[in-house]
Amino acid sequence: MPRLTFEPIDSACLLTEVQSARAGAVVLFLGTTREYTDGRRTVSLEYDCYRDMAQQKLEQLQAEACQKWSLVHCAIVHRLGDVDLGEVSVAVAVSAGHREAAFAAGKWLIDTIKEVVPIWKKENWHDGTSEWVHPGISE
Amino acid sequence: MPRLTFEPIDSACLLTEVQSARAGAVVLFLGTTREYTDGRRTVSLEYDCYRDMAQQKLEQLQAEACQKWSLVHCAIVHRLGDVDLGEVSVAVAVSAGHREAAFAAGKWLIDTIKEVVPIWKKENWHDGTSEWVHPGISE
Amino acid sequence: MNFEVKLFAGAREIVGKDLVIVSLEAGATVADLRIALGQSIPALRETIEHVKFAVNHDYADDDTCLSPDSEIACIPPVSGG
Amino acid sequence: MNFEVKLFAGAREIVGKDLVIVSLEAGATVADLRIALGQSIPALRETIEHVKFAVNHDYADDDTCLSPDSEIACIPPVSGG
Repeated sequence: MPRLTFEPIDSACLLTEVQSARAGAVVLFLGTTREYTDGRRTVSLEYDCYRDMAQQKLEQLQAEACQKWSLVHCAIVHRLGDVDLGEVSVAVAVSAGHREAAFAAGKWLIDTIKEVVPIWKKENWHDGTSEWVHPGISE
Repeated sequence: MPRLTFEPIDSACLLTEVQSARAGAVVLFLGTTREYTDGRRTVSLEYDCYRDMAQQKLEQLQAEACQKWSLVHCAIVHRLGDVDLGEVSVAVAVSAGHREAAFAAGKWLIDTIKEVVPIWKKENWHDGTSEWVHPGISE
Repeated sequence: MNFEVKLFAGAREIVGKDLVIVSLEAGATVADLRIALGQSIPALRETIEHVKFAVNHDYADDDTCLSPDSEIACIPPVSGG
Repeated sequence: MNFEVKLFAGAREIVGKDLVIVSLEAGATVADLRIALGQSIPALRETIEHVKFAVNHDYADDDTCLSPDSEIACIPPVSGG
């Protein structure tokens, strides 16, 4: 079951969840808070979320990936609230018989999460300003 | 520096090595010992290696990936000797500014490692037989 | 008829509330809601052209009909991950 | 002239040793080595057609010349990972 959490994400725990003697390949993706974006300096991020819908969308995406790529296991966690520099904001871990499926499923999951799951990021810039990130809406 | 080791691979430690506030994305690939291959049951694997050459090839591949995808960090570990079911035989971890580069580099590294690095796997089958795996050479 | 609309992120910040109540006629659609929100909250007018709406936790088309017991949310372009 | 050739995995198992010594003329190439190995160790004959050779830790072409101070290794198809 995908998780939305205000606590730091334990990546090692996710790996343990998906490893299996039925799988030959594990792929873990971590999204981490980058200090510089196009030359602008970030001090922290804040995540807002429409929890009920986000949870439901994550469950749908997980089920779809498990079926499409015959995954052995799949685990997804997204962080909410304040996330410091270098910390993990999202983690996707999948295991599969072979590596092609594991890479394809991991890539599709994070791409699709970023496209459809109602979660938003606020950049707290080093210059004291901050802004919600809404791709396609200019300042 | 890539590592060849007879000890269990510590995946969490690899993640710590590559995470960075300069990176927005981490991809970790783990190759794990699968119990069933085409219906045949494995009890364990054994890895043989031409150590000097394997070390050199891994260093070349790591340098090439770091340059081609502008990786922030890259860590590679391959297990040698006996590897039990479910255990990790190879781990590749990369961090990059964005996820496209991290996925592409991780995929290329494991694909290329499996193609050119002089390491060999012996399957110890459940029926008591065993065989070195040499793709393209039939039994 | 009154409809509650949940707001998030930039839209919530512009409005200063996480819920707005919009008055629409019975049988109103998502398209009608978009127009009404832009008219009643001028500060939202630019943003509202770029948002999606969710009805009962699913993205809705412009011609989806709203019912007063649906859960309606304004979903500005997402940026999770 | 004697050349030491390192053996690994299936090739090592067939021969029962991790090193063989092959006698070749001065100026011999990797292609000559392959033929000589197949002739001197009949059990290797099928495998030897499918192996690569490495000279000083790099894959060598069939026309690479061997020198007695090179490190030569027989590399059956790899299966790491």
